[in-house]
Amino acid sequence: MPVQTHAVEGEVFASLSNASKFYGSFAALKDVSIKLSCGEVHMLLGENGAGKSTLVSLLTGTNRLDEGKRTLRGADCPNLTPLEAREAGINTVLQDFGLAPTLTAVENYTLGREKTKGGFLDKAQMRADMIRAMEKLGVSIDPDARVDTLTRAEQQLLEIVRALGGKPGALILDEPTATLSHDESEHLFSAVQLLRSEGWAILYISHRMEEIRRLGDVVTILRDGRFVGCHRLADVSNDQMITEMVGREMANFYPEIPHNPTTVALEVKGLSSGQKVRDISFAVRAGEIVGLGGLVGCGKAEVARAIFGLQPIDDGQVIVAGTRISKPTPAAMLDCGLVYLPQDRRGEALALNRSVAENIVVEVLGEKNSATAGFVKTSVLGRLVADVMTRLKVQPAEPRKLVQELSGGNQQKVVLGRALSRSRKIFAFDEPTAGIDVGARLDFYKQLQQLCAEGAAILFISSDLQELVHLSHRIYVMHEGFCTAELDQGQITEERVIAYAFGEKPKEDIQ
Amino acid sequence: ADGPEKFPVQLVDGDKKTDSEWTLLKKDEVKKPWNICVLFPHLKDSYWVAADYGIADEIHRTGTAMTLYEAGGYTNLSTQLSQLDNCIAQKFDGIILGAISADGVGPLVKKATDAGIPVIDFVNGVNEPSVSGHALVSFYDLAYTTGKYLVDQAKGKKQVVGFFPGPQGAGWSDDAVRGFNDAIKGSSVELAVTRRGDTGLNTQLDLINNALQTYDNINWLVGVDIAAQAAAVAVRNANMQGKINVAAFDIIPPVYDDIAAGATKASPTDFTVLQGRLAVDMILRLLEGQKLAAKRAGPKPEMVTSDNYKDFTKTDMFAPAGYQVEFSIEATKK
Amino acid sequence: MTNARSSAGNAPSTPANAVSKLLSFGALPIVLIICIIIFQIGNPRFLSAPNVLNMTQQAVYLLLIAFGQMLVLLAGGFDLSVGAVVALTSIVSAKVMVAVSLAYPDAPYLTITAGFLATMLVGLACGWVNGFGVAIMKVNAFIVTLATSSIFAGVTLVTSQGIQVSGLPRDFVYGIGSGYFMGLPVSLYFAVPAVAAVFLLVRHMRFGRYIYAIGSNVRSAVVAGVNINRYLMACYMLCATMTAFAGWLLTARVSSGEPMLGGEFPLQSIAAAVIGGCSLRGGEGSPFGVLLGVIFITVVKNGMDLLRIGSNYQMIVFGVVLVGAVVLDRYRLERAAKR
Amino acid sequence: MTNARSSAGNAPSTPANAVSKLLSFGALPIVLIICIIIFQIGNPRFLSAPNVLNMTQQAVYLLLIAFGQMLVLLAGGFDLSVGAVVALTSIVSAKVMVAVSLAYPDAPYLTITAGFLATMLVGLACGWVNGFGVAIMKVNAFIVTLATSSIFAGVTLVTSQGIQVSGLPRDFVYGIGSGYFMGLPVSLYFAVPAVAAVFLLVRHMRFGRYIYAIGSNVRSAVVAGVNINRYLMACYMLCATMTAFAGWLLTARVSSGEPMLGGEFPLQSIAAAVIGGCSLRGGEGSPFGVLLGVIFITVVKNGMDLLRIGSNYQMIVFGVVLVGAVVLDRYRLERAAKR
Ligand SMILES: Nc1ncnc2c1ncn2[C@@H]1O[C@H](COP(=O)(O)OP(=O)(O)OP(=O)(O)O)[C@@H](O)[C@H]1O
Ligand SMILES: Nc1ncnc2c1ncn2[C@@H]1O[C@H](COP(=O)(O)OP(=O)(O)OP(=O)(O)O)[C@@H](O)[C@H]1O
Ligand SMILES: [Mg+2]
Ligand SMILES: [Mg+2]
Repeated sequence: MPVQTHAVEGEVFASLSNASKFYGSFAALKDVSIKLSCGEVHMLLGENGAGKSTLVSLLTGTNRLDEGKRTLRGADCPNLTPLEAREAGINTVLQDFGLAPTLTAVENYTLGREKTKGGFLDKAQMRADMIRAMEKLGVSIDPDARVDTLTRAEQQLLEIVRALGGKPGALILDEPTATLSHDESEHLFSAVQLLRSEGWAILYISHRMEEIRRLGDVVTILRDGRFVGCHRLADVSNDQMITEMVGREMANFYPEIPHNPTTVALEVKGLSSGQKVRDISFAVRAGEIVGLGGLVGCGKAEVARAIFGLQPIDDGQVIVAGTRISKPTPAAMLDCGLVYLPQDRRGEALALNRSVAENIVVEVLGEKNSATAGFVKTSVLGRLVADVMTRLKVQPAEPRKLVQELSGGNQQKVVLGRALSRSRKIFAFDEPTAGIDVGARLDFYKQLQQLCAEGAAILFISSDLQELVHLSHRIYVMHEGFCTAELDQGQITEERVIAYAFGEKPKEDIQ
Repeated sequence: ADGPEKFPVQLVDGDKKTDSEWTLLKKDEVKKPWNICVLFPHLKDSYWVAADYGIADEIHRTGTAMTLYEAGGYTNLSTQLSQLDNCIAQKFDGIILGAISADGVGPLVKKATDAGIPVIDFVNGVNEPSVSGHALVSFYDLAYTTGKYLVDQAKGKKQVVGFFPGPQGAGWSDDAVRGFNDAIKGSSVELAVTRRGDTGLNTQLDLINNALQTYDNINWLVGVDIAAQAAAVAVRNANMQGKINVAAFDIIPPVYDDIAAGATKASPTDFTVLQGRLAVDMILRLLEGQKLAAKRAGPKPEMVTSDNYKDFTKTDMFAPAGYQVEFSIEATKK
Repeated sequence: MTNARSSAGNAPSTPANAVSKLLSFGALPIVLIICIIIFQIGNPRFLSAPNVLNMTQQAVYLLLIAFGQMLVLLAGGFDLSVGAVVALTSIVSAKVMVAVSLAYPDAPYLTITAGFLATMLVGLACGWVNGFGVAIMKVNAFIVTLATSSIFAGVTLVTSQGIQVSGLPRDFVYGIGSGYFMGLPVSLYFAVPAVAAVFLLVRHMRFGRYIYAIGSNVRSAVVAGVNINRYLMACYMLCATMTAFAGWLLTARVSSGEPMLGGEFPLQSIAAAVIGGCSLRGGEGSPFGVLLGVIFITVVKNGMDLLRIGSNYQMIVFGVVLVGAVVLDRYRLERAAKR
Repeated sequence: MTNARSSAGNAPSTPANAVSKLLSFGALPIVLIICIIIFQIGNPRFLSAPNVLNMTQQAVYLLLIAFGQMLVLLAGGFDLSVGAVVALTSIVSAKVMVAVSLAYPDAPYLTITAGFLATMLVGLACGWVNGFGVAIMKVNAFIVTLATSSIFAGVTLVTSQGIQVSGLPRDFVYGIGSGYFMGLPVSLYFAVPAVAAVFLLVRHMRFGRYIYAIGSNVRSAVVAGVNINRYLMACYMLCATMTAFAGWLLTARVSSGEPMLGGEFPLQSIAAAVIGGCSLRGGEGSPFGVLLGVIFITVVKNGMDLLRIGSNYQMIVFGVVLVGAVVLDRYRLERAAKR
């Protein structure tokens, strides 16, 4: 395929016209057109399952175009392969990462564009390249670490670094900030702005309105696989976008959650675990939401994992409803009424080649009334699945669909559904809203509100600062494994959380 | 320790076979505690257990030493070559070789004989001319005997045979096919099907059952020991006793029992145990510097039938009940 | 998956529905029917009662073992030791039965019961060893079962000295091994309850749900509070017990304890399960599919014999048919997805 | 991991560094050394020159095949057909050599070259068939290679009628098969370049990166623009070619074309690779580890023979050692991860 090598500002870099993609008889995309222009950040907005990732897959050549036309740098290319797309300068950060887990970071960074000298790999050169690219984005990842030992956030950063290191042209970001915290996101934003000024064409997918507003030049909105509208961001309000996206008006975003704490449900004293959790103490009472904040890799995820028994505890105590649990295991913690929702949905939360229904009920199966003499009560479980799926609006509403065929956000809803499938006393949510759309987010917040009102204790771990600040009654902030602050309701501000997350003291607290 | 002092053998020279007697060395005729390496294709069935018994008992009797290696099956030629190499490297005095392949072991047999280690070809046949002697009864002869027995029994009436000679590619099995075919050539015995397959009992049973479904005029089932054992079971299961006869071309205890019970008509025996004794005797004679009566010799095969089965000494054919396989024997001689 | 369907109760049982249900198992039923037609044309005796009984009898043992193998495959494992377990059971149960019948010559049922108990013990013990290696020591299932298959074979040879064990009670050999009851092989009556139990376990019980979850994604099963080790252990023990049971029935069929029994089963049982839709990556497959896989292998082997194809050519044909069946299956599934 | 580390050039080569480098390969080197010490004590001839040469000669064939198998395993596949490829090569190359040497009796090198070319052709063809089934037809590698192994064995038997092919040229049999050059087996000189080539391919060339990526996560490779089918094809073809090459050298050693050669290789080569750290899920393993695995298997088998352990007990011991080696390896790796 003949491609030009350098772009001109304003020129259309890539486009789809009247594109359709079918899975069986189901149209994931129907008659959608989009134009990516050089030097422009193009936002793509739509509910979960609207077809955003599918659109990306058409631009990168990983999926066949069933109908319509696709152009790249002005040339028509009906049979685009991923290699051609890459050669043409399309760089992508996928929603579900495309990293090879058993390779090292640098091997992944250079995958598909290895540098060779006389046919042999030039490893030193590639390593140097990667380090330079990381400096540009202000991140540091050990180039020799195997990817499966990196945290999800580090993997996300690696994906971004890799995309930035490709041939200049276009950058496609599918929910890049879903698990990034404030600081990393800022780096990413400045990188995006830099690339725009260098004349790259950028497609950016996000469910976070503030990002869309801040970065975008143009926005395209999809609903149910169909094109709804394309606006210059300057000409459109948030409410208008949301209305076009969900097809109805949206109420006030963060619901008011009353704070009526009663007894201590979960207490942690002097917890140390691995290298990332050091001497952490906190308590969560029934009827309140306690937030856990901090930068990527500060160990907030490990706290919940250690409590749930997914990693060994080196020191300290975990106390549930007054009883000390000496050696937590997932089964024992579930029995005490604590449920944990992991952040890595594909790795740890979902059985991808099983159905939605099976995934939702797997935890409930252990309960007495879900089986008689070992025989599963299908009718009871069937009702439960139907209930959870309507409550969370999982789309498509087919309990027998395999989870791997759902969109990323709907997979996340299944994970939420699993946690909400039976009544518990204590919930530990790690990045529960990663990748779900505004509507679903609001539904989830309402679930939280209701749980809280029913007297559940909630440990809420999130790297979405606004969400954390608005929903939590109290916040513990972590920095490099230590807890640096406990903020009560009156004290919670974004600035304070950021400052403590960096291990500093905010100005207003210095006096 | 209570084997015979001598037994009837056939000495072979080219195509010429002469009946003779083979006298085993007396204990005091063996001067040194010779250390013999014994190589078997495998040691998983009663045939090779009987061979092990014959060799081990003769080693005990003469006060010499031996170590036995088995390759784990007929497809593992490369393993057997490694074992043969190991034996040469360990400087054994002599080698008794139950070869997996008649040609395949050639170079290593040469390597051994060049190193001054005599090699006796045992049971299966080796083509390398430098081999020091052959202690074997050819499967061609055994199957030929069975074929002739069928021709006799037919008395000119048409007989239809299903033939199950074991796996293709194994030299002994190919020999048996040729022997049987040569024996029935031009007679009233005709072959309906020759079906090759692994020597697993279940595999053979399935093959035989399928053949019985396919060829309904079969009235003889002939095969290698395991196949004959399976055939007796198949005939019994199909309630065809008396209508379908079974014969084998070599014998193991279950076949013998079947002959005694009338479920199987007959099988030649190659006196596996005596063959083992013969192999040990040949190698010891060579080590003691004697000349062999013939380079190729083997016990004279005989037909075991329901009429004469009681006349055979079972320990000339099989290992005694409760025999523990011996892999390594220390010399008792100084 | 099924639970939702059965609980929904929305599909009246029309013929079209039955066809689409059949189709939901892929192209295998169709390939099977085509094979059967070809064989029947090639040899009209193929579908005669005696040959069908013959095939039934042959399929029973593979069926039991493949169902055991399926449990392990669903949980993301692999069992290469089934062949060695068959041989070990055959020798041990035969020795036990011979010993008991010598002590109590007039109590054949006591003898058979003792043999059965010995069989179950061997199965449980072998399965425990496999499960221990995989679940507790966390060694790759391939290596564990390759190693145990070497160990069990060694134990079999040490116990038997490579010699058959004969002298089994008549009731065992003639009753169970080659007996018929109401026109069907007795071994079928023995096998059906075991197979049905596995079916229920997999499709309708908590156990099945958990092993699917473990096979599909162990880490998510851990988070769901499933006791991984216990269920992995159970899978390997059930697999070995089913296999031992098959080994015992096979011992009755061949009427003696055999140290070389069962070498064909490791690859055949995995092949049957995979043809029937099990994935070697775990978490995928159904008992009905495995049943079809077993029938397929049995029918093709028997049919080729009845068509009088020479054994060398049979190997070639079998290989081609094996891949062909899986390809067609894949092809149909893909088309279904496209619709 | 290791490659980046070595390229960083930040670690001066101290003894401590060498130890930690050795340790980074797991406990296997240590287990191996312990085994060697035990065998040497048990039989002082174990480390004698003839026996070491002997082991070298034995290891050559397994080494070639295990390196081929490694390529397939790295790419997430599986090759059960290596045994059948060895037998097929043996027959075909022998027939070709016999035919050529009859036509040109005085040109042994021509004959050997013709045999070598036939070997390569057989390897490429067999590998192509396997690769076609796995990459293009997208059938599970287990089923494909099980099927092709049946097909290749059938073709071998049809071609040879089960009969050995003798009459190979002397230079082939005595030169390549059992010859020595500067004190080392000639077959070693043949094998080393092939093994080194695979090493470079895997560790220092783009090819290696791609197959690791394919085995680790196909999706990541697709997204990176890797032509999956081409590389899968290449892996299977290289594996079969390495195997055919081993089969040819083995033919020289056994001095005849053998239709039953190589039955032990499928399981042994996979076992060697897995002991050496390859994962059956793909994307993991290193050539150095596989080399260690091959040495380990060869040493243990030879050592047990030299200790005069009866083969029944050898089977048991081998099983235990196999699992033991992997367990120790896992244990050490875990400890390393904790540090
Ligand atoms: N060495 C490791 N090996 C395997 N998994 C790891 C390792 N280190 C961290 N993880 C996993 O990565 C995940 C994130 O860890 P991390 O400590 O970065 O969480 P965090 O501080 O909550 O950051 P974030 O949630 O923003 O990614 C956890 O699930 C953790 O178990
Ligand atoms: N492999 C597949 N098979 C069948 N249906 C699929 C498959 N992949 C995606 N779909 C369907 O296509 C639709 C669009 O999915 P897509 O991933 O493009 O959504 P999305 O807009 O990216 O959503 P999200 O915000 O949740 O990531 C969804 O309804 C999904 O169920
Ligand atoms: Mg998406
Ligand atoms: Mg986290």
